[in-house]
Amino acid sequence: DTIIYARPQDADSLDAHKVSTTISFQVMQQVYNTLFSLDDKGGIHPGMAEKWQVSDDGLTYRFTMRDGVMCHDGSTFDAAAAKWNFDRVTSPETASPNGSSYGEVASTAVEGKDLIVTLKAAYSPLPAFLGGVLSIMMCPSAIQGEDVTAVGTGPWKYVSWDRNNELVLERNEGYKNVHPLIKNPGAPYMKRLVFKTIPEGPARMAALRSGEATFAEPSLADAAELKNDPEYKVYTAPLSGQQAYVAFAHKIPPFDDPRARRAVGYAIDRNACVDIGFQGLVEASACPIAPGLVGHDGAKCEEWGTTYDPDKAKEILAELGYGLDKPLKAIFSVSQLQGWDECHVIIQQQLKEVGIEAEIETRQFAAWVDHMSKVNDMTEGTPTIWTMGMSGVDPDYLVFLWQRPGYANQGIEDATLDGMLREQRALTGEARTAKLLDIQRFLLENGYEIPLFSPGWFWLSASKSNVDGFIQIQVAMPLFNDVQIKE
Amino acid sequence: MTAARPAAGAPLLEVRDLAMHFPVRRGLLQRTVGHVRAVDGISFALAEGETLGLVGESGCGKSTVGGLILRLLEPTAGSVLVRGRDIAHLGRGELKPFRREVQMVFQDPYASLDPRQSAGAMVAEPFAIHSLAARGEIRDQVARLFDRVGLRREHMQRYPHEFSGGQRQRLSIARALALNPRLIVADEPVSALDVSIQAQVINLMTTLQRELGLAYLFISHDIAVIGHISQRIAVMYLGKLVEIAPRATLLAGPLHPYTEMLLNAVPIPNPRLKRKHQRAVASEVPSPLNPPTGCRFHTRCPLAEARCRSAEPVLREVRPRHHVACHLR
Amino acid sequence: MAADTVRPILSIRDLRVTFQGGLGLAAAVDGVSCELQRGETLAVVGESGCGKSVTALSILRLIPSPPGRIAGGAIEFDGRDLLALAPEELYAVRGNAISMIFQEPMTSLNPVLSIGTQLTEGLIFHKRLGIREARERTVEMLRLVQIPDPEARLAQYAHQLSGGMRQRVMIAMALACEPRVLIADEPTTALDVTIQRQILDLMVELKERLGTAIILITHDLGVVAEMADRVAVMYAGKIIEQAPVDGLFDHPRHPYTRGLMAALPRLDRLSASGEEGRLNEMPGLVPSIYAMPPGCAFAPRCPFATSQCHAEEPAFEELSPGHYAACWEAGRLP
Amino acid sequence: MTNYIIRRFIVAVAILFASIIGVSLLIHVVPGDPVIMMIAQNSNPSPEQIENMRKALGLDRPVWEQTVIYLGKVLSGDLGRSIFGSQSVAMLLFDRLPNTLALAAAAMVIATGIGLPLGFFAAYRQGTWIDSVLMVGAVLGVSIPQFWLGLILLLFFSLTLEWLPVASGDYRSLLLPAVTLGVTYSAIIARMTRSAMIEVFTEDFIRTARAKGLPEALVLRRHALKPSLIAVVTIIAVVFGYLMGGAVVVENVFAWNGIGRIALESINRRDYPMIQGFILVFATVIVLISILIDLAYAWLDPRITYR
Amino acid sequence: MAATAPPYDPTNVAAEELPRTRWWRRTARNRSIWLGGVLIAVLAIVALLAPVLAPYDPTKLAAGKRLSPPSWEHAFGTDEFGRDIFSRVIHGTQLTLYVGVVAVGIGLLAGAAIGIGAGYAGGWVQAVLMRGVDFLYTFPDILIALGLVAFLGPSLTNAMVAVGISVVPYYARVTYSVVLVERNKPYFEAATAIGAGWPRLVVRHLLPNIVPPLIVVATLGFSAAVLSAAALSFLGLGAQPPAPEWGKMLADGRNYIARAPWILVFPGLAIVVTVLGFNILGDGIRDVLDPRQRREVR
Ligand SMILES: Nc1ncnc2c1ncn2[C@@H]1O[C@H](COP(=O)(O)OP(=O)(O)OP(=O)(O)O)[C@@H](O)[C@H]1O
Ligand SMILES: Nc1ncnc2c1ncn2[C@@H]1O[C@H](COP(=O)(O)OP(=O)(O)OP(=O)(O)O)[C@@H](O)[C@H]1O
Ligand SMILES: [Mg+2]
Ligand SMILES: [Mg+2]
Repeated sequence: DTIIYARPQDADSLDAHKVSTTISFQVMQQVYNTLFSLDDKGGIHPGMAEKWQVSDDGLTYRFTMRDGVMCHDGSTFDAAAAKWNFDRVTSPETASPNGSSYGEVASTAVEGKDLIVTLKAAYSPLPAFLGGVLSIMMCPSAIQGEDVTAVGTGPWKYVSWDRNNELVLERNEGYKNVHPLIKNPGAPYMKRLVFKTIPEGPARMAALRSGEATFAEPSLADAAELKNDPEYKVYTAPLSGQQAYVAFAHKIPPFDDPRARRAVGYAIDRNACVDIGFQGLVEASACPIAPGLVGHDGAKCEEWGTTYDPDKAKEILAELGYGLDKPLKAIFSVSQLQGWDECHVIIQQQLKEVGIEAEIETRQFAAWVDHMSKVNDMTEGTPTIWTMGMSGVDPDYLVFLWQRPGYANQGIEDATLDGMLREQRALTGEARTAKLLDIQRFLLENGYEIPLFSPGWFWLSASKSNVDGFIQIQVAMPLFNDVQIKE
Repeated sequence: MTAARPAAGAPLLEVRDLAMHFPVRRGLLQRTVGHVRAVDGISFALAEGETLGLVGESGCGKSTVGGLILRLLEPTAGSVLVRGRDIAHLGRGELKPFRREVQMVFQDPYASLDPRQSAGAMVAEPFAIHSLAARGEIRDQVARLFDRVGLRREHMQRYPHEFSGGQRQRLSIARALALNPRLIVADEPVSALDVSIQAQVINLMTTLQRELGLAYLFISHDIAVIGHISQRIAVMYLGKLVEIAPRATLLAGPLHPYTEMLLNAVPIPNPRLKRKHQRAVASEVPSPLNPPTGCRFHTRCPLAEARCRSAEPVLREVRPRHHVACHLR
Repeated sequence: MAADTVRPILSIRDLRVTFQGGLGLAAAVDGVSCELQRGETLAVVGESGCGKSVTALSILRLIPSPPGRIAGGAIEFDGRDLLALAPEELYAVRGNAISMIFQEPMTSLNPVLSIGTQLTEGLIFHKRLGIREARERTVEMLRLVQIPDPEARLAQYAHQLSGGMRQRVMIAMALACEPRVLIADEPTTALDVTIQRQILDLMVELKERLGTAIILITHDLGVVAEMADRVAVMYAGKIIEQAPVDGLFDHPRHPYTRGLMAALPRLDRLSASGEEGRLNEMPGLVPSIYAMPPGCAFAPRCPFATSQCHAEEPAFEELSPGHYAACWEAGRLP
Repeated sequence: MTNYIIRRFIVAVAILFASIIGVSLLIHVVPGDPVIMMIAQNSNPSPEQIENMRKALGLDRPVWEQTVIYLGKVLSGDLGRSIFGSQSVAMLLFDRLPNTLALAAAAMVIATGIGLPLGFFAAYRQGTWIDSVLMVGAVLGVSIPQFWLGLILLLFFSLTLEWLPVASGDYRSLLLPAVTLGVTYSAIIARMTRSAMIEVFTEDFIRTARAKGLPEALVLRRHALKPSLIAVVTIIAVVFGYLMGGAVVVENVFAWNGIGRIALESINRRDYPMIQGFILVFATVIVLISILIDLAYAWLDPRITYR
Repeated sequence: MAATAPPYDPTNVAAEELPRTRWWRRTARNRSIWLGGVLIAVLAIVALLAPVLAPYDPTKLAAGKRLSPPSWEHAFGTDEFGRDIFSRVIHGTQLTLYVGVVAVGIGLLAGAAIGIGAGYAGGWVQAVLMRGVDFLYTFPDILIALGLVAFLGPSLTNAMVAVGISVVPYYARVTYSVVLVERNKPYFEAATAIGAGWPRLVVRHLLPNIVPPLIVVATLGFSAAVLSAAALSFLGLGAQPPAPEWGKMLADGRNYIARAPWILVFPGLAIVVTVLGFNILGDGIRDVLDPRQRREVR
């Protein structure tokens, strides 16, 4: 009656306002809840809040709290508690990495069961974000000074934590589920949930095989094998919201020319990456917006963007004065991650076939960001191609990426694009979707982004086949409410 | 030869009030916790072509005197004058020519030869350092030196471990001779050798002296050897000179009780002369770290009186050319 | 003393010790025979490298092996062949019935064990004494060798003692089990005359008290003259002359022994005459054991050598009662 | 002696300070910063929000100022809090340090436990085929990557034999990581022991001990071992630091909960206070070990005295 | 015995020869030199002739079926991309030798220089240098590597420099202890007495006497250097994919340890053989360098 989930790293903290790493959220998702919940199409459903209303100017939101949401310490999670979360996470002192998902909050107020939030600028993705793990809400009693005690409203209660070793949760007996993707209406079936840290891949596999772990993240090597083994199940986070892509230091010639960028796009066979690099366990994805999010439209993206066509790539390159005999020399700047490494080698090979000699340069992620920030701003130097990935519960991350300066300075200095990115925030429904498609069309036609695949990180897990009911929602969050182990 | 231009009338070597106190450093910060008074104020002179024997017990400071004369050590006090010129003030450039005048044969013939250098290379080294010979001629010069000390030319290819003790000592001598010095400080050159080899080396040294007009400061603890080779003998005890006199005078009539003891202790190779000497009491040489007050010998002296414990005797000339440092003489 | 009437305590017969060197197999000791009587002091002299130490080490089977090997002969101690003993029997002899003092007092004591430990372990092992008794006995021994304040010394280490004291500790260690034979390999070479004097005195005294037979290895003829009853002269792995001490000094029969005596700088003669002169040197060197000449090994350096000497090895013959020498020309020497 | 130890400590503290200052300067010039890592995975803040986060963490100040502030805090006994999740650096490190020390100590015990006798034996049989085999073994020992040996052992003992859990986190699972680490260093120690022993075997005092009639085993154990340990201890001192460093790899393989893992993670994401704290602890251990080793010298070799 | 003895010469220990001839003879007779030399020579040839010797292009994807075990077509099997491991190992020789030799070289040279400087000069120079070594010793190699990327940028060479720097304390301490022993030996003083200046003292007298123990230490350091250079590859240091550097092949293949062990075994064996070769050769060189031909210090 215990679920043991073996992961390569441990959570940093259980303070939902202070950390934003997936590995931390995986735990917090169990202990805390969100105001809303999302279904597999991106539809917004009640969570701790029942419903919301937004003013016509899109600046004032009224959230109505659901009755009887109980914290693990017995207190009630009400509008005041929600306000406390809003206030703390958006306060500059908190230095929260998650503040951005709340939009630019001007003020908050409580009116009976309602929380009223006033924004400085329209921010239509707010309800969606409030259904995502980034906007997890803690009970105010969780924070005493600098210490965190993980008091939440979620299906699991915090028991103990031996950092870097194991984090133990037990089921919240009084839990009432409203999440649309969870079938179990009450408390989880299993009694305990233990997150165990086992850094080395083969060791995690050993733990899974020996039964020491119920779930483990296998290495790709093992996953492919397990997939064909009836004794095991492999899970691949279909709703991850993750999107991997190739992009360019687009100010350095020749990649300041859309033709050159698209040539790279034609040279790359994303299916080879998926089949060889990822052993067929992920999906090729041609859109800047990840599958499962609003605005993703695979067919349109393929039309606007590039698909594998080496001859066309060669043709364009010849136009630009490059060829197999006079290759374009470039740097392929990447950071290390399983599956991606293999993919990089494959891309390198494919580029070579059309006359681009890209030298792989691996960096530690932090150093990679720093390096790219510089390279993306340069107008001359070695042509640089790079890979990155982005995830979210809402496509609003396009702003973060492409509005200048953009993450690691990749933002494009283009007024049209900036305008579209700003506008989509004020739109809702069909209008927003259309705007998002426009943005993607712009990015693809200009070859700024060459989407590769989805998902890309923290997406793989496996269990024995007698384990049932495990699901993964947006941002690769696992849910254990329905999990049952057959004897 | 620019350095050490002879000052008129100055002896080849003069040592004045020479003292060497080794700081005893301990611990990580290497703080000085005391001094080994290895040499504690000695004076003597050595003429051109003369041999002065320096005798004394192990650890009394003989090798230290040698090191000071070659300026391998910086003295705590006093001066060493070579032809009237104080070597303490020689700068870097002047030191080299000085090295050509004074050379040393080291105490341990094996340890003082670089185990990884062939004999030829070793003897050639001084030529190279002092640019005494053109590159092509060095080999000839070395060969000539080998002849001179009685080594065969083929020996140039050998390494020190392939030589016998006597040959090693010859090698050291050849190396010292390479610079054509006027004075050789020979630090126990024969004490590691057995009698037949010892005779060979001593004979070699006397021959060289006769032929080249060398002066020797001959250090040994074997008074029989010293007696054989020296014209004058100086006796050291715990960093001090206690007696210095011409050979015959000293051997015939030692004045210092320590010299007497030393002479007495030498076994005579004649079984019929088994002497009825009094049993020596096991007495230890005091530590130079903490030498006795007064006369340093008083702890072992059969004749010691009260004043020996308090007052330090000075070296006086009690008979012509016979100096001794003892209250009782 | 009639040597042949008493059974010797130690007798070496035709001992041959070889070393496997980089240049081939060589005999460091080649057919050495000699006997040691009870209570006697036998001095062994000879040039460096002639095999004195190897002979001594062979008695206790301490030859480093490889490269050394006792290739032949017999060593009988009190009627038992030491070379045939099983390891346990050998251990019981070493340091107990026969003990040894080495040339280098500086390095022959273990620098990291206390004097007490090193002195008592032999007693504990051989005499099965308890620690307390062993310590008492040790203190007694140290007192005997005139070490001041012996109790305090037990806790000290070798480096805290002077050279003379170290050698005395070595002697105390060798004598602790009251051995019947003491082998002293150049016990005073590393020491000064004044200290040497003390050590020699001590050995004489101990010998008188305990009746120990001594093999004294040295190249100092002065020491020989003072200490020995009988002398064996070695050259190139063989004994070439053996005689009572007076006989040897009065009338050496082998040219090598003569050369040795002549080469000595002698204080007694010097101080009398006061004149300096050349020492009589023997030309040449001891032959390398890897390249032994045929015939008499000394022939290449011998002023009296004849063609016979270069071709045939001379026999070891008794020339006068108790005086043996191996020289073709012994009878004809001036 | 006390005096000496006190002086050693003063120098040690000076080195620690130098290390802290050195590492503080170093980590700030290394590309990448913690804020980037905080937002790397899921959040997408605006540039102003990023600036705010930097300010809140004090990262907007000049490097020297941050270093001085940090030093001030260290002097008042505060090692700060992790940028990621704000747990106390001191608490976490001191909580984990015993694990790493236990691992390092166990590895050292195994390394010496294997290396010493093997080196001893090889020296005793110098030049024979046994000696050669042991030398090849030593080469194998240093050439096998630790992660490889570790994984093989892990898979063998936990999957094939089912004797040990993959990650129990308790002292049962100290064995395999310690063996893994120990094997590498046992090879080095074996070689050092061998050469030290060979030198000691030629010493006169060994002959003295034999001449005393002591059985060969006793001669070796009592007379030859201790003097050769002096050389071995030197190499142990040098090896210990590398062993602490090597612990990072092995802690990962065996999920052993030591400071090595914290180090790697903190460095990867530029968790400055954590890195600084780690270096402080790591350097302290290293410096203390070298003091201990020096004291061990004095214990092994009475000729060495410190005053 | 007498019949076969050579003509007698009392001082003739060995026939006198020119030093060079003797050196060559000693070298030629040394079994370790032969064995180690042949091993290293084979490696060098493999390194140089890799394109000729390797049956496949080492970076060509899908040269064979993915993850196929050793077979006739693929002697060492194939990796996860279907690349031929045999060809990769062969092509990796040059790169790996380069990594190991340069990293060890840097550590050894810098360490020896510091050790010699400290041991020779003594006094405050010694204090400063050795405290500096202690200081360096408190930095884990990963931090040193990061600092280096910061200043020099990522590259294989910088990885080797980083590994080299991180082992400097090791070599410095070993050298220092040897130098202390040597410089207090009388031959050193004797050389001073004939007027040798410090360059000569260090180069002619100190170096030849400290090289042999360092050879031993350095040959053991080779594999450690290759493995740690590989461990740093994720920092952007070290060989970059798809370069077939052995250490990197080992590091990348670790997830296949159970499924396709040959991916790890063959590069691992290659490292072992190389280290063994260097070790044996080092032993031989040490013997040859030592005119006494003692086989003591290892
Ligand atoms: N570098 C040094 N540092 C400290 N003490 C020293 C040093 N050199 C020599 N001494 C000490 O100085 C004293 C005299 O030493 P020295 O070597 O001059 O004696 P010696 O008369 O040559 O003895 P021996 O006959 O044994 O060669 C000894 O007590 C020795 O320990
Ligand atoms: N371990 C060894 N290996 C090789 N040869 C050896 C060894 N020990 C001794 N010999 C050789 O045996 C011969 C006799 O040596 P031994 O030590 O008995 O001489 P010794 O007469 O005691 O000389 P010394 O007066 O110098 O002590 C020498 O030629 C020596 O080279
Ligand atoms: Mg001396
Ligand atoms: Mg001897």
